[in-house]
Amino acid sequence: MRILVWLPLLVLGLPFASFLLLAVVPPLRRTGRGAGVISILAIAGAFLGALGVWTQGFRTESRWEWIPADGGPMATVGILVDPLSAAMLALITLVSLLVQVYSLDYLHDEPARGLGRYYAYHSLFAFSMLGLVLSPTFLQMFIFWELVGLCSYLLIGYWYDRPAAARAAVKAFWVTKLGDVGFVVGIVMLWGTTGTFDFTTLFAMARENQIPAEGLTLTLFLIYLGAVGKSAQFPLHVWLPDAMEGPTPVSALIHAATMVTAGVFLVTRAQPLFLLAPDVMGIIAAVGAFTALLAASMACVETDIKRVLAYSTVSQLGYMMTAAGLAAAAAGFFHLLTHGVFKALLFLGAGAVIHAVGTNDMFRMGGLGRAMPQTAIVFIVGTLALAGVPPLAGFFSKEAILAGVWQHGATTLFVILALTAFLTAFYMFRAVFLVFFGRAHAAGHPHDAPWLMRGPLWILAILTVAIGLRYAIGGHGDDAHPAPGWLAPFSVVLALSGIALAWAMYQRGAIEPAALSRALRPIDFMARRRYGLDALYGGLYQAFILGFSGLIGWIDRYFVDGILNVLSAWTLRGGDGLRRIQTGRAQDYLYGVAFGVLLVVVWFHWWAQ
Amino acid sequence: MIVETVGFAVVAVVLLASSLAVVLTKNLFHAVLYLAAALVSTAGIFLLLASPFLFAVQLLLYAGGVVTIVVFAIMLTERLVGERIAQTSRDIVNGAIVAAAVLVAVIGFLVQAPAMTPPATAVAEQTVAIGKALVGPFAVPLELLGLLLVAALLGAVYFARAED
Amino acid sequence: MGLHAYLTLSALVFAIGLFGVLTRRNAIGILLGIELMLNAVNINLVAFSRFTGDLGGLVFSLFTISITVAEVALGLAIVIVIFRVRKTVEADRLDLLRG
Amino acid sequence: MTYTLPILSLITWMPFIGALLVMFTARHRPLAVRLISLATTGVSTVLSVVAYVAYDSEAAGFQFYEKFALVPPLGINYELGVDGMSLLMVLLTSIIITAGVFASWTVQVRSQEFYALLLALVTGVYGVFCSLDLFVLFLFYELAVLPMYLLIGIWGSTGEVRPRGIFAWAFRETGVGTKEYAAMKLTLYLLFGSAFILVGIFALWVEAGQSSFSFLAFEATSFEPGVQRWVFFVFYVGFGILAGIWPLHTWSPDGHASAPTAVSMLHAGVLMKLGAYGVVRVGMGLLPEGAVDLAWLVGTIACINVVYGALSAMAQTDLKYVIAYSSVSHMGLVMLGAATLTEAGLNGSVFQMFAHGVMTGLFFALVGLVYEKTHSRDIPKMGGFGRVMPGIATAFTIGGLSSLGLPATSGFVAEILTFMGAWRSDHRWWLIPAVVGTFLTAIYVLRVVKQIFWGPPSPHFHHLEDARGPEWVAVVALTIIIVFFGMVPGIAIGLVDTATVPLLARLPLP
Repeated sequence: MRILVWLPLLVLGLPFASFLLLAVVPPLRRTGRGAGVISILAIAGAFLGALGVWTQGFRTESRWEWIPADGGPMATVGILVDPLSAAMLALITLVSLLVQVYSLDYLHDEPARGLGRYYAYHSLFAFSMLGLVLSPTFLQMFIFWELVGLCSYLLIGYWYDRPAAARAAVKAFWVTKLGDVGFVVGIVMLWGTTGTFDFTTLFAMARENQIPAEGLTLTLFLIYLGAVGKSAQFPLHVWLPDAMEGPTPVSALIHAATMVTAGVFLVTRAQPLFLLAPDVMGIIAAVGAFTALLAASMACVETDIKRVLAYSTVSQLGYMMTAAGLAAAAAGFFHLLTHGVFKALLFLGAGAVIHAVGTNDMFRMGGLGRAMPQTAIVFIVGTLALAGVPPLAGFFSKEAILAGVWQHGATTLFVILALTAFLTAFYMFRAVFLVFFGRAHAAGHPHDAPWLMRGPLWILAILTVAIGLRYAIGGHGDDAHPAPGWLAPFSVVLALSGIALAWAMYQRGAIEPAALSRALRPIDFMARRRYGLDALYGGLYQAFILGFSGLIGWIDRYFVDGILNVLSAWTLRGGDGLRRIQTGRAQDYLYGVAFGVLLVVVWFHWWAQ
Repeated sequence: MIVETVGFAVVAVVLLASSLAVVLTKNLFHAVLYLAAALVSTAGIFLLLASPFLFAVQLLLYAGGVVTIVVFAIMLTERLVGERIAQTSRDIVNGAIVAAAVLVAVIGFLVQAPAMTPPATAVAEQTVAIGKALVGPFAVPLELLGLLLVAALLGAVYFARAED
Repeated sequence: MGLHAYLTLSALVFAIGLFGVLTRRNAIGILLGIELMLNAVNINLVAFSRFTGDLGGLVFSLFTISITVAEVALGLAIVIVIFRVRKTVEADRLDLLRG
Repeated sequence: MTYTLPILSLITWMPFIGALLVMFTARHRPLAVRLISLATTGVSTVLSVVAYVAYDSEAAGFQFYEKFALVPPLGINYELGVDGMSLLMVLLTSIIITAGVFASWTVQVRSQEFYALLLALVTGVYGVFCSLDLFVLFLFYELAVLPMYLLIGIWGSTGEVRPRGIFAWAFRETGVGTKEYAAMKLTLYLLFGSAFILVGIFALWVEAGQSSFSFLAFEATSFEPGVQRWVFFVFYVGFGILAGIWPLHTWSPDGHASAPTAVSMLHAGVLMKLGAYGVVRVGMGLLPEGAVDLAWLVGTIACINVVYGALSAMAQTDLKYVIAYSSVSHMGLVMLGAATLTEAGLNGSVFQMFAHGVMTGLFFALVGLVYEKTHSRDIPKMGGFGRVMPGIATAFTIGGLSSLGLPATSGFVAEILTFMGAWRSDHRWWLIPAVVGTFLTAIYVLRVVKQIFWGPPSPHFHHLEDARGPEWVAVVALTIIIVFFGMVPGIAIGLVDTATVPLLARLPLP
């Protein structure tokens, strides 16, 4: 049974070995495609291992001392394998593998040097993400949490000489770091009251009500802030759309399927703790639902195809968070998995399109369905899944969430999510109609991508269908939240009406988009300006942080140090004055000696005794 | 007793007068001669204090040696300048005040000190006693003094050597 | 004659010597003042030696006399060197150390 | 416990021997100067690694003990010994000086004197970390401080500071911005501090019966609470100046910015730690009640340091000033960790000394390289260097990540331990400035990285190239150490823990 420990470790270790190899052996890295092959082989091995772990369904826990202390280790690292992490393992390795294969062609114009760097980052990311989901302690999770953030930063900034990419990378890091500040404070507070970072211990304590309730709400809220940053929840969602400056495969992997779901994973993982703080759960659900709607509304007015998908990701993450916040974490996690598959599909499909036409602007595409039929088909499959059309994967997971929300009696949230579902179907099919149908705008001769890119697309598309079919045939299997009978038709109607509206507006032309904009002017106005949040943060950053730092810097240089300089200037002036008594004439000094003698004498006469 | 008092009075007056002359006279050469007189009268004081050996040393070394050297020095500088060295004083009032203040301060100690009477007899065989002390308990200082004198000699020779 | 008489006398000589050192312009004149001061010291030493019956004072004054001789020799040598270099022995004009 | 090899003396005096050799045998032979320096510091480095490995952490306490009497009537002895804490510092010193020797490979002007002074200085640093006799410790301390004046005054570089504000006249009169000004300011500040230290040491000596300056003897003495309080304060100010406590920190940015590369590395990397080490070892170790009474002050000032330093760093446009101010900020974290008086915090503090030492050493080495290639330190003029100097860019990024406390770098371990300590201390609110400081660090570090290495290539510079030859050694070694100790912090913390736990046990905590 030792294989139980070694297999997950192998899964974790292969990408790390690949990263190490590419990082410390520059000649290997500079081969470019060779580096890619190494990385792909490693992740493929990891994928097989993860499949093994997942399908065998075994659980295991191991810990090693990381930070020693007097009475037992202060922090440990290790691995925790249970169905939750096993499923994540499978998802991460699968999407990583496909994306890395896809990238081999997508980035074939890149110089070898850059490509090697790209694959090194990818290996590091795979390692970090796997480490994150295997974490048995909050601290380890935080460690890998930051590392995936680092990879995200590096990969967004892959084209670092583009100012927009540089800006987006830094922005992503800062905004998520802001959430992580809450996370780290939260886990330190939790450690302060319980003395451990360990999930198993903490959950056991939670079961036996040994965790002091005082301050727990605040603690968990702070931990949740980490998830807000990473999973792009309102109000820290602003970094995700900008993150689309990175290469598209990166967006597919990190900013759709894996890293951004870490927040959902966190809340799911720590569900037993969050259940102790209903207030925080309420906040999670409400913020999730609000984020879902907000992001969906922004997706409706976006013209950049990748940004549409990014907003859609934010919106779907909101869905998952709502579920997690309403104690329907299983449904949220289910959606996480299915969404990971079809969103990766959508991004890669979008990547193929962008690759073919060389622009991100949907209004400059059009009619590509004929030029690249395979891409169109898989993209539409993904879109249908996202819109929640049965029998595709998305339908079931979304229905599970809606069922959970309904069961919980949160009617307002249910309405918001239903509206979001409608908008989702609308904006996704808006994209489909604009890109694949209608009149062709693109110059040149766009055509389907080469097989290295097409292959992953097809695999993901097939998976999307297969998962859906499995649930269509096998049933939902979640008895905790039996869906009311009307829910399935209701969601289908929502989806279809969204599709219909999109068709009417962008295909048929029955409804003038501009007219609708005018009708919904305030919302349209705000959504196009991202509700002013980016401007607000930019202003706060400029005025508050930079302004304050400028002030402090000025004070330090010209006041704190200025006082010192005044003192030294006074000393210099004083010395200059005292210089005059140094006449250079021996006899004048002798007067000094004589006065000294007199002083001693006077002292003896009057003060001594 | 009377002889001693009278002797002291005479010697003291000569000493003070010649000392004042040393610091007040304009002619440097005369000043040196007055210094010689002061040194000789000091030797007389030593005699009054029953120290014939020091009397001799003072006369030979000091009055003889030092004065000779100073005279040489004056003549050297005179030769170089080619004119008589007349010396002047400055800040006489300040100097007098400070010197007087120091005098008052020292006298202030004196008036507080108890009077002492000398032992009836002075040290017998004074010269022999000093000689024994110099090679006995004071041997090391004596050697160091010798070293110092050699160093001074070399230094003086070095400084005074002809320019090349 | 009491000790006080000798000490007073030496104090007077010392003060006169100090006056000379403070007021003389010529470097040799200053040296003469110093001689007077040292002489006063010798008077003190010998007087104390006489009145306490301790031989140490005599030996000490012997040393002082010897050192004084060395000092005078060296001091005058320096004066001569200064004179060569600066063409003057006016103390007022020897102020290279002025701040 | 008898070691035939006086390993600590060898470590300490080897660089000094090197300095003598350099002075007397290597005139006009620049390569020999470097090889001698490298060999002697190499011996010290190897021996410190040996000591690090050979240290018996089961037995703990001071090991590799050496002693012989210097001035018996006053109780002054040449007494050396290290525990886990000082051993880590010795290791840090070895790392930084070896890297520094490589980093100054290209010094052209009077390289003989430069290396001799540098090596003499390092002997002082080693001596402070190894000494168990406070009088000798003080002597070493002065030896470590004084060569700085010459090193900065002769080999430094002059920056530009515009006189502004109501005190502009004073700026003009003191010559702010010149290397002479920086050297003088640094020296005067540190001597001002060492005056305090001397007073403190003599106060202890008098209070303990005027018989010994030995640390161990003082440790066995329990001083009056009143004495403890003021003497601790004196040590805090004295050593604290070297550790850059606010508002006595302003010598550090000017000094570090003006100093030549190796000196900045050594000064920010090791000498500032000397101050923090002094506060912990001498202040807290000998005056436990004073430490407990004044922890609130130490911690609060440290919090100001953290946030203030980070904000000041953000406001700078001169690359060296950014790094220098980041040192002020990080030294705040060091002091904060110590002030928490908890196991986690104190371990974090000592580990932070190590982590920051290596990191800032790396930073200054890289800034030196960039300066050497561009002859500019003006951040707004730079841009797009990542393409032409990818190696430097990578190392700088890793250093920056360690600075902002990214996991898998040693900076993270130090920071999380400090956070944990802060929350367990009597002043929980310290956690907030500490965390805010790290966030601000993320802002200014990434801003600098983005400005210098990312974006389109700057039009101001041509024909730039990456580091070459010996320059790589320092950069690569320091980078690897940062990451290695970040991933396996146990090998350092396990050792430090054996020193900090007894220290904490002596504190009269409620």
